[in-house]
Amino acid sequence: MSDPVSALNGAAFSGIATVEEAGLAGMITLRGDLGSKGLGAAVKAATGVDIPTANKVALSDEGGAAWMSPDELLLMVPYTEVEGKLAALTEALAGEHALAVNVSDARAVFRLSGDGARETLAKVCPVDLSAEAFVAGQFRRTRMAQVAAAFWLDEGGVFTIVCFRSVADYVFNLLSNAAHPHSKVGVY
Amino acid sequence: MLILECPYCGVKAEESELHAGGEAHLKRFGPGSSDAEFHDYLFMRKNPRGVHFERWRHINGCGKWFHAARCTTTLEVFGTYSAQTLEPPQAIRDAVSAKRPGWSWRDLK
Amino acid sequence: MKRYSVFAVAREALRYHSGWERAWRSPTAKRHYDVIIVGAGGHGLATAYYLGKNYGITNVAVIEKGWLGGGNTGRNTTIIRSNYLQDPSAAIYEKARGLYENLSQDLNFNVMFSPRGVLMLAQTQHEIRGYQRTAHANALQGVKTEFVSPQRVKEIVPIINLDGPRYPVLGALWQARGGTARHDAVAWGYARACSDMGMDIIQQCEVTGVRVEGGRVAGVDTSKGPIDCDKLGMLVAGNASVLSEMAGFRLPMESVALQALVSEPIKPCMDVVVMANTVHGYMSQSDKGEMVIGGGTDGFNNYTQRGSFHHIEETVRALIETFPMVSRLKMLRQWGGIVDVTGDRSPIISKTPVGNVFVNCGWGTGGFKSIPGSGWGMAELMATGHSSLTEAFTIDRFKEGQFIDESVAAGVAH
Amino acid sequence: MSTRLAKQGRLIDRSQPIEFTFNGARMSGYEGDTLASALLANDQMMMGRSFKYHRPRGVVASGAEEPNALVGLGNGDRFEPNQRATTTELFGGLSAQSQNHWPSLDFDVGAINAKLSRFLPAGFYYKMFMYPRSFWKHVYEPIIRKSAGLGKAPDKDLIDADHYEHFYFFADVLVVGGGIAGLQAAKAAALSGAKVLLIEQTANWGGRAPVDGGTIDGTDPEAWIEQTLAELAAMDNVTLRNRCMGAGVYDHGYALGYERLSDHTPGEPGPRHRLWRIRASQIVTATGAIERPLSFAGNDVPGVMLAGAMRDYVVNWGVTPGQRVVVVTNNDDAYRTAITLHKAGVEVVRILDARPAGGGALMEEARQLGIRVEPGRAIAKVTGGKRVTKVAICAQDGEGGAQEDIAADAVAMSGGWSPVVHLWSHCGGKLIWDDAQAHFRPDATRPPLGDNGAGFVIAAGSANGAMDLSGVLADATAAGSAAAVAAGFAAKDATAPVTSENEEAPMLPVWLMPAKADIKLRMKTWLDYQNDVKVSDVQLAAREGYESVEHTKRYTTLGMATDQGKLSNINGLAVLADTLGAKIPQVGTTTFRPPYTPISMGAIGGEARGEIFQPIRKTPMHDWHQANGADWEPVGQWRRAYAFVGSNETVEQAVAREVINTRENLGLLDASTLGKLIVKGADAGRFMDMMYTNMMSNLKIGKCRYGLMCSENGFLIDDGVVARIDEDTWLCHTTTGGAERIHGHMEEWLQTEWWDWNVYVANITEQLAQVAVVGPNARKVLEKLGGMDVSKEALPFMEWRDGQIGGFDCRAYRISFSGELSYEIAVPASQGQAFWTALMEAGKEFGVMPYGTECLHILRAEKGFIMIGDESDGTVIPQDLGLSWAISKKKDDFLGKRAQLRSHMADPDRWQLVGLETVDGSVLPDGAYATGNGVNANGQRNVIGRVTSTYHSPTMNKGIAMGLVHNGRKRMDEVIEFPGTDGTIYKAKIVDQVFYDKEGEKQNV
Repeated sequence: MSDPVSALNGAAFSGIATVEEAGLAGMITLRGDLGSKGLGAAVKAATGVDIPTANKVALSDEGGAAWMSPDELLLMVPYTEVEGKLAALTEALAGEHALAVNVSDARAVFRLSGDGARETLAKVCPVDLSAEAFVAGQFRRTRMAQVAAAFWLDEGGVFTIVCFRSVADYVFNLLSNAAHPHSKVGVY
Repeated sequence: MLILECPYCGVKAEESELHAGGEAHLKRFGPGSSDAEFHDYLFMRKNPRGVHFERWRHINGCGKWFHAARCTTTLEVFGTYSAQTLEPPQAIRDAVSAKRPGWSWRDLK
Repeated sequence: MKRYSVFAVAREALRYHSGWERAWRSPTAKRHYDVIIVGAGGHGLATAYYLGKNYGITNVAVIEKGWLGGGNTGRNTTIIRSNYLQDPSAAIYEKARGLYENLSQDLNFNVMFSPRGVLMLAQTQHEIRGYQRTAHANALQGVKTEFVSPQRVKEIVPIINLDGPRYPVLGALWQARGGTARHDAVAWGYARACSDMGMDIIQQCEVTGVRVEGGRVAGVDTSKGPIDCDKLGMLVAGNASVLSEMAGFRLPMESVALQALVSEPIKPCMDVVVMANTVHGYMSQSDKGEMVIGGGTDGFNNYTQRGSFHHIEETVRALIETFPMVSRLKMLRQWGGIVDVTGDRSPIISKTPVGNVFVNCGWGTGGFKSIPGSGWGMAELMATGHSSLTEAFTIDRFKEGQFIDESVAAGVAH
Repeated sequence: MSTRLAKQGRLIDRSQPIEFTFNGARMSGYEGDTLASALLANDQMMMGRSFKYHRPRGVVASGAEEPNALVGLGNGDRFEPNQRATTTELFGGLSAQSQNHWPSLDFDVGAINAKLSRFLPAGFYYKMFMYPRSFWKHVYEPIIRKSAGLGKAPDKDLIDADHYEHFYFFADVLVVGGGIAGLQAAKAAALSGAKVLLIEQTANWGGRAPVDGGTIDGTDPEAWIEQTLAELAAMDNVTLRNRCMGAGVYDHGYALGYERLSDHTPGEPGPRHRLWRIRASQIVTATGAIERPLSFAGNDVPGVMLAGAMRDYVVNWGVTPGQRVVVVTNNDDAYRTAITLHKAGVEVVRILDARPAGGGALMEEARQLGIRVEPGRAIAKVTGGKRVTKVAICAQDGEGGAQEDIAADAVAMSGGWSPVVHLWSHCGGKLIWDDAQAHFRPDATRPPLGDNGAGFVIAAGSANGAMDLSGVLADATAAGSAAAVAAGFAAKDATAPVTSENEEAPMLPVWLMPAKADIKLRMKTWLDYQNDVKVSDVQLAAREGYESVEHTKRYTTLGMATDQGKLSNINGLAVLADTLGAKIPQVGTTTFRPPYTPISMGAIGGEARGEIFQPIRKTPMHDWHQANGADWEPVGQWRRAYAFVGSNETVEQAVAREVINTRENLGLLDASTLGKLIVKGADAGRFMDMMYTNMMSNLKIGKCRYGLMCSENGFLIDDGVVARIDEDTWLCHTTTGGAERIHGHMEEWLQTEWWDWNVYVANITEQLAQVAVVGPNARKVLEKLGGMDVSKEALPFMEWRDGQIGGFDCRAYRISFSGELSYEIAVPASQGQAFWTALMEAGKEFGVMPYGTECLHILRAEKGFIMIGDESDGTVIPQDLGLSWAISKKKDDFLGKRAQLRSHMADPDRWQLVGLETVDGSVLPDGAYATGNGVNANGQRNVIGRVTSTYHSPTMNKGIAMGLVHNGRKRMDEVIEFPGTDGTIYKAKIVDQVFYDKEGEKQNV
C-alpha cells in the first residue's frame, strides 16, 4: 500500500475568506432505518455521536455524522480506521436492511474560514447564509454553482464543504474566485 | 424560479436544486396490458390549465422524489407530499379545494 | 388587393400615405363555413392560405382568441433550417424552407427571408459523428448541408472563439440556405393573403366549446357565438390539450415554457445563425442589430409565458464562452412562450378520433421554421384526407412505438 | 447654449474637476456629474443620431428613461456600446464616442434617410424590397443592416477584461427604489423587525424630492433624506445598496438586483457587476414616475427636453440646457422648472399651458416672478437642426396655424407623469387606468401572485400613482407596513411624516399638440425618439388594421428601442386609441418584460467563464495523462484521453500504435470513469431483474455477467458488466456517461414505484480508480507485481476476486472489452496514481503502453462489441443489435419488455446490426447511409441501412465497420452502396460483425 493522496494535496487560497483542501477524511455512506435502535447504537459506536436530526450534523472528537436524507447518513471517522469501522458497522447491522460503503476516496473536503466565508458561499449556493438563518451544527446539501455539494458550519465559524473528488479542482477554483480579495459584499 | 418545500428534509428548495418529473400518480402498465393502456401510461399526460399533480426530485439535496400540487396558470403551490402514495392525500385535496373550488382530478373532486 | 411595391409606396408618399387599405378585413363571423381553422398563428393562417391556393377552398374562417400572430409565431427566434436527421422531419422542414424562399413574392408581403446560413457547432466527438450522419442523411433527402472544418467556421463567424477551455469547436454542420425571416411579417403576410381570398379572420374570438354530434364535429361555440363547419382544424400551440379535450379526445403532450432574449442593437457583427447544442445556446443578429438568443425549455408544465431565470443564465454563459465579445453587450429584453412537447418531441399533424377534426400541434421548439410546410401539408390532409408530408406525424405512432426522434444526432430542435 | 451655472449643483463637487473626452475632444466636468450633465456643461447638446432617419438627437431626460444620449464607452477589452450618458457617472479619463453616424456626429451620410422620411413610413420595408428576389439577401438587407443597429460592435476578438459575480440574498421585504417613498417604506417595514433590503439604481439617495421642493417634517427634503438614511443604516435588520437596480421580478418572490460596482471606477480590482439573486417574501416597488413628452412637431429637436429633467440639470448639476427657454405643459409641475430656471438666472421666455384656465398656485408664483404665462396655448412647431432656434406658438384647440414665433434655444415640456410599473408587471401584476392623472397605475386588487397564491408585490409612492409629497409618503408608509405584515411580522404603527407643498391644479390630458394638428405636423411629431416613430406612423398602422397594441408596436417599432418605450408607450397608446375611437384602457398596454433597463451579459453569466465555465471531472490519474501526451476528449463532464500522443507522431499514428501494442504486448486504460453502483437488499435480486433485460438474480457470487438496460419505452439506454458480490449485493458497471443517470434511474423506480422493496443503491464510482490491464502480457505484469492468484484457474474469465496486487488492496475482474486477455482492477481512488505508476514500471519489460478511448473503440469494434451511443442512439432496441441472447425469456417482466411487444418493435422486418467491409478495404465514412431503390413519396432517396461505427483497423490493416441494415442478418455477403457526401459511392459487403478472433480464444487463455 503506498501513501493515499487526496485530490488536490492540500491546496489553499486566501482572499475575503480562506479556502483549504482539508485532505483525506474517513467517510462512510450509511443507508438504513434511522429510527432503528441497532443502527443508532452502531453509529454511536462508530462515530461517538447520536444520529443527528434532519439537516444537522453531530460532531465528536473522533468523528461525526451528517443527516443526508431520511434514510441516509454520512459518517465521518479517522481515515485510517474506515475499514475497521465499516466492518464493525456491517457486522452490527447484519440483522437489518442497511447498506454501508466506504466513500472516503470518492470525496474531496474543503475548509472555508474567515470573515468572508458566509459571503463566499452565498455567491455560489442558493442558500440563506445570514447568521440568523444558518447556524453552527446545520448541514445542507445543495447546488454549488454547477455541482452538487454539502456543507456544515462548526462552532468555530468554519464551514466544511464536501464534494465529489472528480470536481475538486472546479470547486477549489470556484471558491477561490468567489473569495476574490476585492469582492467583499459587506452584508454578512 | 420556483421554490418548493421538500417534504422529506423540509428544505425550501429553489428550482435549480430540483428536477421536474412530470405528471404524478401514473399507474404502471407492464406485460399483459393492452396497447391502449400501455400507450396512455407512457405518453398520455394531463396537461391542464390549473391544478396539476406532479413529481419533483430534490436532486441537489436529499435526493428524494416527492409530489407537488401546483397551478399551471399562476404557479401557485397548494402543497407538497410524499411520493409513496397512489393519489393526493386528503390534506392536499382540501388545500386545493380551498383555493380552487370545483377542481377535479380523475374521479376525485 | 392593392399590391405592395416601391411604386405604391412612392405614390402613397405623395398623398401622405392616406390611401393604404387595411391589410386584412375584420369581419363578423358567418353562421357556417366549409372549414374552420382555430388559431390564427403562422400554422393556422398558412393552412388556410394553402387550402385556398391549392384546393380552392375559400369559405374558411380562421378564429383567434387573441390577436393574429400573437402566440409563438410572434415570440420565437425566427430560425429557419431543414438540416434534420429523420426523413419525415427533413421532408416537412425542407418543404417549408423551400416555400420561404419565395414567400415574399408569393404573398406580396416582404417577410424578409434571409438565407444567411445556419451553423450547428460540433463540440464533442459524439457531435461530430452525429452531424456527419446528418450530413449524409441530408444529401439523400435533398437537403443541402455540409460538415465544415473549424477554420471554415472561423471564416464564417469571425467573433467565435474556436478553442474555449471547455468545449473546443471541432467542426460544424453548415446549411447555407438556412437563415431567418421576420416572424410577424409571416403571420401578417398570410393573413393579408387569406383575407384577400375572402376568408374571414376573426380575432378576439375564443372557442368555448366544440360541438360533436355522432362522432363528427358540427361546429364550435365561441365568445362571439356558435359557428358551424364541415371540417375543423386545430392549430393552437400552447392550447392544443385544452381544445382537444373540448372535442372529446386527448393528446400525448405537455406544455412548457421556452425562453428567449435579445441584446441591445449593435452594428452588424454576425451574418449567420449559430447553434451550439452542447453548451445549449444559439444566436443570430436581427436586421435591427439585436443579437437574438434562445435557450432551453423548463421541465415543468407551465402556461404563464414566463420561464425561470436560471435558463437565461445558462444560455448567456454558453454564448459568452462561444462568443466572448457578447460579455460586453447588454440584455435588452427576455420573454417566454409556451410550447407543446410530445413523447418524441416531434409534432403531431393528424386525423383525430373525431372524423372531421384535424390537429396540428406539438411543434415544441421547431414551430416557426416549419410554418409554410406545415400549412401546405395540413391543407392537403384536410382537403384530400392524405398527405405524404404529414403521414408519419400521425397520433398513432406512439401506440405502435414508431417514433420520430431528432435528439439522436445531437441535433436539438430549435 | 447650454452651460454650467455659477451656483447650484447639489450633487457636484466643484473642487474636484474631472477631465474626459467626447469623440476625441477634451472636456471637463466635476465629481458628481453624469456624462450627460458634463456634456451639457460643455455646450454639447447633440449627443447622437436616431435609429431610422439618423436625425440629430440631444439628451431629453436625466435618468434611466433616456432614449437618445447613448454612447460607446471605454477602450480595448473594456469597450461597451449603447451606454446611457444620463446614468453614466463621470470619472477621470472617461472616453465616450457618439453612435449611429458616418463619418461623424455632425455630418452623417445616413441623414439622407431623414430627407426621404416621407417615403419611409412605418412598415415601409414590408411593402418593398421584394424584387428581384435575390436582392434581399445581397443588396437590400446589407444596406438596411448597416444603417440600422446603434452602437459599434465590440471587437471580434475582445475578451472581457472584467469579471462578474452572483450573490444570493434572502429578505423578508425587498424595497426597490431609494427615493423618499422607498426610504419611508423601508423604514415602515423595518420597524416591525422584518429583514429589509433597500436598493437604489443611482449613486444618490432621495430621488426627485430634493429637486421638487416642499418640506417634510418641517425640514427640506434633503435633510429628511439624510436623517432617514441614518436611521435605516443604524438598524441591523436593514441592508442598503445604492448603484443597485431592481432589474426584474420573477415567480415566487425571486428578484434580480443589478449592482454596478466599478462602472464609475473602471479597472478597479474586484468584480465589475454583481447580480443579486434575491428571494423576498414581499417586494415593494417604489420606483417613481417618468415624465411624458408632449406630442408637437419638432419635439425631437436637440434642446427640447423633459421639464423635470431640465430642472434636475439645474438643481443637481448646476447646468442649464439653454439661455432662452420656452416651457410647455399640461400640468402644474412644469412651473417648478420655470421657477427654478428663473431663479437660476435663465430667461424663461414663455410658459405655454395647454389648459384653458392654466394652473394653480405655482402659476401664480411664476407670474409673481414676472414670467409670461399663456393658458390655452401650445407649440405648433419647433424649428432648428442640431439645436432649437425657434418656437412657433398656436392655440391648443386648433390646427396649428402659428400665431407667433419666438426665438429660443431650449424647450421644457411636460405631458404629465406615468408611474414606473415595470417591476409590478413583470410577474403578472395588472394595471388600471387613472383618468384624473391620465396614466396607468398598479391595480392593488390584481397583484402578481406568489407560491402561496397571495400577492407579493406592493407598489408605493408615485410608482403607485401618488403624485404629491404627502400622498407619496402616506402611501409609502402604508406599503411598508403592509409588506411587513404580509411577510409575517406584527405591524408597528409607522406614521407618515407631515409635509407641506403647493396645491396643484388638475392636469389636462394632451395627446396631440395642437389638438387638430394636420398631417404635415403629425409627420414631424415624434413618439419614439430612438426608433423614429411618429404620430402619423401609429395612425397609419391603425388604419391598415394593425389595431392590437402589440400589432402597432411591432409594425411601427414603437417602444422597441433600448428604452423599451419608457417615454413613448403611453403617448403612443393614446394616439392609437384616438385613431381607433377607443378608450385607452381598452387598447391596453404591451407586456412589460425584464430587465427594467438593459443589464450586462457579463453579469448574467456571472463567474462561469474560462476555467470554471463548466466543471471538468478528472480521474485520479488525470495529471499523469496530461503529462504524458494525452489528447483530451470530453465525455460528459469527464475528460478522457483520446490517445497518448508521442512527440514525433500524429494522433492517428498514436492510436494505431496503441492498438497494435495492446494486441501484441500490453496496454493500460484508465477505466475509472465507468460507473459503479452497489445494489443491496433482500429484494435486490428481483430489482436487478427488473432493471436489466437479462436474468441477474441467478448470477453466482464471484461471477460477472454482461447486462443490458432498456427504458420503459423499450430502447437500449445502457450496458455493462454486473458482478454478484454476496447473497444480497450486486455491483453494476455503467457507461462513463451512465453513472449518475442510471443511479437516478434506479432511485426513481425504487422511490416512486417499488417503494416497498428492500433495496438500497449507492454510487461508488469515484471511490475507485479502475485500470484495464489488457493484452497477451496482462497476466505476466500482474504476476510480477505479485499478490493474489490471477491464473486462469484461480480467476477464470467473467469472474472477480478481492485481494492484493503489488501491495494494493484491489478487486480484480476478469473481463474483456477488447478480445484480449484482460483484467480490470479497481483500487481506492487515493491509490489510483500509485497503482498506475506501479503497473507502468512493472510493465516496462512487457512493452506496456497506456491507451486512450479511440484505441478502446477500435479494439471493441474489431471484436464486434457494441458501444452505447454509437450502435445505440435512443431509437435502437437490443433485438436490432443481435443481443436477443441477453434478453431473458424466463422473466415475465422487466423495464422495456412491454414496449418491445408493440407492433413496430416486434416487427421482424427491422434494421439489424451487421459487420460491413468495403470491397476495396477503404474506410466507410462515419454516419453514411446505404441506399435502396428509388425515392419515397417525398422524393427522398430510400435508404436500407446506415453505418454505426467505422474505423481503419490497424490489426487487419483495412477498413471495418458495423451498421444497421434492413434485414441485415439475412443478407450476408450482399454488397450494398453507401454514397458519401463527397460524391463517392462506397461499396461494402455485409459480413459477420466479429472481425477478430471469432472463437474468442485470446480473451480466454
